[in-house]
Amino acid sequence: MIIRKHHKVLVQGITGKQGSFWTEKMMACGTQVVGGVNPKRAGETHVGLPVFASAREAMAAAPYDVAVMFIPPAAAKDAALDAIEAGVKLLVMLTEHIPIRDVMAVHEAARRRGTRTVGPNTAGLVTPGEAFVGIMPGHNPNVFQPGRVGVISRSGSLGTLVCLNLTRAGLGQSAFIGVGGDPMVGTTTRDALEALDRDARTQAVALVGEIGGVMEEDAADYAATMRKPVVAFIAGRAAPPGRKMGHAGAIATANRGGYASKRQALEAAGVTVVDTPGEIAEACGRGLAHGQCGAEQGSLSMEA
Amino acid sequence: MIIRKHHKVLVQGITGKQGSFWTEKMMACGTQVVGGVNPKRAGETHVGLPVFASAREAMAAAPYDVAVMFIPPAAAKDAALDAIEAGVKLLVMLTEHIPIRDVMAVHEAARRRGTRTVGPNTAGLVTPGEAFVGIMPGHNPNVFQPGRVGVISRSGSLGTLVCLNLTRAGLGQSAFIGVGGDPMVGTTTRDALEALDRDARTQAVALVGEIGGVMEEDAADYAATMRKPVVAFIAGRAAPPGRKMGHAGAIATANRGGYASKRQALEAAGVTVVDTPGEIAEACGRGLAHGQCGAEQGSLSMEA
Amino acid sequence: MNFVEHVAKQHLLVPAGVAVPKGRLADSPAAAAEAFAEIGPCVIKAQVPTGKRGKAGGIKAADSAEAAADAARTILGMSIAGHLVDKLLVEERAEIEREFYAAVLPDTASRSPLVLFSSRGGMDVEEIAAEAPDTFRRRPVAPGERFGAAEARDMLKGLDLGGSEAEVADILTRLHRIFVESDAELVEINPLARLADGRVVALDAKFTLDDAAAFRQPDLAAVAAVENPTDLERRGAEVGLKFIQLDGNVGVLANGAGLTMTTMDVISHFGGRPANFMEIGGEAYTKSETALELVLSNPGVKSLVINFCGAFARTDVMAEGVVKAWQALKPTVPVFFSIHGTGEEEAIALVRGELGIEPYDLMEDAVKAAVEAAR
Amino acid sequence: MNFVEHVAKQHLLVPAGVAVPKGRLADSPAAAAEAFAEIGPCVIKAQVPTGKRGKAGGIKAADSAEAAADAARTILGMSIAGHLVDKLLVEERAEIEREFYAAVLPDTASRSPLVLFSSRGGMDVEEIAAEAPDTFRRRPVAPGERFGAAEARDMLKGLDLGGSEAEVADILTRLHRIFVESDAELVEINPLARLADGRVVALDAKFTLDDAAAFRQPDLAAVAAVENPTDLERRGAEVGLKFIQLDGNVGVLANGAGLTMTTMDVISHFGGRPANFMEIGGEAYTKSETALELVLSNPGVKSLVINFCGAFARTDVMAEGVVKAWQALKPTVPVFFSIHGTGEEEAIALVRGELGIEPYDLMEDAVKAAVEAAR
Repeated sequence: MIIRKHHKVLVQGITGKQGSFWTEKMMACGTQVVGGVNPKRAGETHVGLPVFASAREAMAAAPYDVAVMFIPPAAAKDAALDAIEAGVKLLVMLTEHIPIRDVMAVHEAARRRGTRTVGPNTAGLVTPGEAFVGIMPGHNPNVFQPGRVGVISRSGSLGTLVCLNLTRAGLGQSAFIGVGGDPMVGTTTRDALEALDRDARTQAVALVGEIGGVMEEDAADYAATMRKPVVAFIAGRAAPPGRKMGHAGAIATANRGGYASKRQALEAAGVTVVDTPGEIAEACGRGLAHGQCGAEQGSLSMEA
Repeated sequence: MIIRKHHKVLVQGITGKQGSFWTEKMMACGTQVVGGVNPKRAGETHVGLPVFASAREAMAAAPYDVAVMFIPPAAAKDAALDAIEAGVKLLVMLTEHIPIRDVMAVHEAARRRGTRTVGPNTAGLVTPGEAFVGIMPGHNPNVFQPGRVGVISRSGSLGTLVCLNLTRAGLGQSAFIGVGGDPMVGTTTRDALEALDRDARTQAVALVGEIGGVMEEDAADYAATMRKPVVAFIAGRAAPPGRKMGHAGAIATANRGGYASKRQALEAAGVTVVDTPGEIAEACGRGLAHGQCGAEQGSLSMEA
Repeated sequence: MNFVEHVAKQHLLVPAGVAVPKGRLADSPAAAAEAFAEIGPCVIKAQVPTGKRGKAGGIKAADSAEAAADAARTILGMSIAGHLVDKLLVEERAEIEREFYAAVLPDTASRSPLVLFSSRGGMDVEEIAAEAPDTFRRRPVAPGERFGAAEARDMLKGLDLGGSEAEVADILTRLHRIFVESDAELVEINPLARLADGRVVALDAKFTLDDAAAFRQPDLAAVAAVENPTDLERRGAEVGLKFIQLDGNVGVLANGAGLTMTTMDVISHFGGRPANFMEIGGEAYTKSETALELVLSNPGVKSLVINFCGAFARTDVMAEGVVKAWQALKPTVPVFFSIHGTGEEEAIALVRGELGIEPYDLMEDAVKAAVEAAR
Repeated sequence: MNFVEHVAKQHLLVPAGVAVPKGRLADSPAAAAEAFAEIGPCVIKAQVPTGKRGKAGGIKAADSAEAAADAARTILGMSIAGHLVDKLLVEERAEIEREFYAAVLPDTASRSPLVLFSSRGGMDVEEIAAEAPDTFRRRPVAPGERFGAAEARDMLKGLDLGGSEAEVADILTRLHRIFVESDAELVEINPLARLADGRVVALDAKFTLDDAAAFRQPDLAAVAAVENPTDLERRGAEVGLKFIQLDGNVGVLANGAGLTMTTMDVISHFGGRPANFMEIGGEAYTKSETALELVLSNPGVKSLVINFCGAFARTDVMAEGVVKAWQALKPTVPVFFSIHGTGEEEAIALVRGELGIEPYDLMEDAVKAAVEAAR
């Protein structure tokens, strides 16, 4: 789930306000967008791209690897299944508030077909200097610069902050993977960590987690096996226990899922856990200086 | 409290959005506006009128009979006291949500000085073909036409509806008196009824009441003594008991103040109480046809 | 959206074939006594969409009509977790032999519905998992995967259900179906009881609708809204609109308290029943869009009267808000306008042009048409 | 705005010189037992801003520390008329000889404050007026008119107060002063009790602030807001903003749940206490104006961090909302910005131009400054 320059991208819901806006941003960043979908406007050209009636039709006319969905919740399931059946390799679901039943149905279809899903409720994927899909400021050079640190984040805004800090520190990013704020996402923090571990250009990982769920704990098990340095920041230390903090998945519970549990699991796995996002870049820099970089051990296969 | 062509009017808060808008409407209807007040813009000209620092200063420079307040709640008391001390005869308070303590202080000052107050929270006064002050569509000929029926209303919107119906029925209005939606108003329904009874041009009265408070019951006592026909409509028959219906004063209670109490009191006083506002005009027409008109018994004194 | 017990039972469990005890709703001590006469020894339970009713004193047993009336008197008017108790479920007091726990909820790890069961019920699922893990079974069922009697029995293997394995397995399959078909976020029976007479019945029931799916569960959403009438009122209050929800079917949007009350009166006069009071007088006249959304959120609304008589309130501004809300919500209820006063030319032109609706000249005619349409 | 009993007593009656029984607040069974140790035989009363607490089971007597703890256990966590009980007033159990009624409220007929008194208290004023009209006195006091001890005694003439005429008259004058000076819509003592030892004390107290006058009673408004913390949260929920009010003093406005939590964490990290959580991520980023109003309505806020990191959320749109709210509310708390990401140039220019504030480059520095300012 690292987005690449050579990936061909389809935008579902391209004609909407957000779809149009972000498609232009993606293209300005070098993303190869091959077209979009809107059944009602099939055959038209929008932001300079062909509009197709479905992801399946698009696949025949203009093959693509990645589909990104600017689709409202009620229509999200059908759009996702359309892309999965079309044979997309990587499906990026930006939509928030998709009914749970639909989310489960999409994940199940993706599992059967072997499709990698990212999200729902993800801010997308960015590989500075190559491409980006989603709703991140991928086009803002203050935030994103080609570099050495892979970033994983459940939150778009917090991910942006961390990338900004890495850019200022001169480290830049090898890739940004937004895993999404929903409780039931297709690509977990652990999945993203594995991908960055395999990625040759990634020399360190910044893991930006949040309280709620157990994705950080699960990722810690894998982090323990890694040679690349991993630095983590977990949001929600000061959150009052037992209250939902916006993201449906972020409920601090007594045992797993809370701040202490995540920090403990990550530190036990040898991950450096910092107290403020501002410390991430510095800690990454220290990790890189220690020369623990596994740049040569990764594969360059298509991770999606 | 019948507004007349010969009345000279001061607009307090003339430079505000509403003050400006309605001042122009008032003047378009023939109202003699002599100027306005805004301490910060004293000496300027606004909508073609001189702006004074205070109602007292204005009285010296451009004497007036009536002051109408486009003043926010927190400043309403000072503006009202200014006008009362200036010696205004009639003070029209459009402002809603004036603190109760301030309302009581204003009424007390007015009582001592002999000033007639209308409102707070009144939509104003209209005498079609002569003048209007307030926030009624006095400038709309579909609604207001010179005629024979005096209208009393606690509500601006409902008063507008009734005037509209009277105009369509060819009866028009001799005067409209908005007594206001607040529980503690300076001019009561009974006061308005007395004024219309004395007014030579008023041949019938349409009394538009609402549940809550006892102003309609009090007015009934006076209506019993009148020779002019009075037709009443009381809003709130279908209102669920015990719940506040917008106007602070409109709480239906078990005994006095409820729909039944008001209707009973008015019918006992010989008032025709109708079931829909659409029936008011017809009932007024019938009352006028019966020749019960007291056109000659009124006085033409300054009622304010 | 949490459902109250009797709604979960009557609208979800019973249609799906899950047995519940005999029960009747009561909203007064007299009704509770009457229900006792029909049902006999009973449990009287506050119907509020929240747990911990027992702790709050909202559940009482009664062995006589007098006791039932007394219990009702005590419980009615209580407020439990912010919900005023105005309805009771009077339910037969079942002779319980065993209590089980059963639920279905979405599972993050498997990304599938998860069926939960324990042969020990009556306590929180966390307590069960902690204190009696041996009695606890979890089975994810992937979307599209079969979860029939065989799968359910397989899941129950090794648990002592006192001979009720078949009934329990059957209930689990039904619960799973409810979860999937009704877009639940949670469906739970706790306790699920085996009675002395061998029946297995749901003594309590919890159902939480996935709010994100409410758009395609209009019946359930409507039921839930009716059961929580004050929610809309609260929403109104919070945006500065005085909204009072009533049990009629003709929605009302008018400017000014007086005109609104009058519109309600005229609806009653013509034999209709107003569905709400809504105040958008004074400065609030600019909020007609939000106001209309609230009025239309009332599931009882079958037709709508929009009655504007502009004095201070500009009918053109109000009409703009109405058109905006109408185009966003695309409601299917018929609407009848009457528009007069300040700004009427623009307002009428807008309604005519954007909604293709011709306002009535007389509000009485608009109301009559709306009352007719709501029948 | 209704005040809870102990606030009405401590913030209004006591400063005005009206005696109240000895009492202590408790928020746990242990605290209630402790209070008993200090006070002795006591009454334990739920502190919620509503009447009918007794009927709802929110008032209990206790004769031992254990009984006090038990009573506290029962009452805490109850919900009375929508208010969760999280605070109790443990008050000495006075030996009551006589109960009176006293109140001041605005009178429509006289357009003046009206002083009400009855030599029979403990029941509703409507009941008193209906059942014991002889014991009932009403006296309007025109604004500016004197209402001193002589006038109060004159009003009490003919009533048997068992020798407490002077004390009661004194209390009435104080009550009248509270009404006028504190912009009351109602101030009521019922019962006002004459104790066996001759003292006349307010056993209960009701105070309703005139909402229209809240702007000039900031202390009272703040007290009331603190006492009803969930009101703001409810307001947030109703406009689609997830707002959680905390007891810190550094207000937080950031976009996205993750960034917001992080901002709170960094506040804690630097030794400060966040005053709220507020979610304006996703589509809600356009609601920054309302969001800021809510954050600033929290009376605990002593300084404010505004931390925007725009991805989907455009910082320029959020900054516009902030500027609008700031210009409308003119708050006096110091504010510290950090703005990055989508739309940052326009956002920073706007904040600089309209508010004359230079955003910090690092959020850590903005937070540090805010924590410092809140001290």
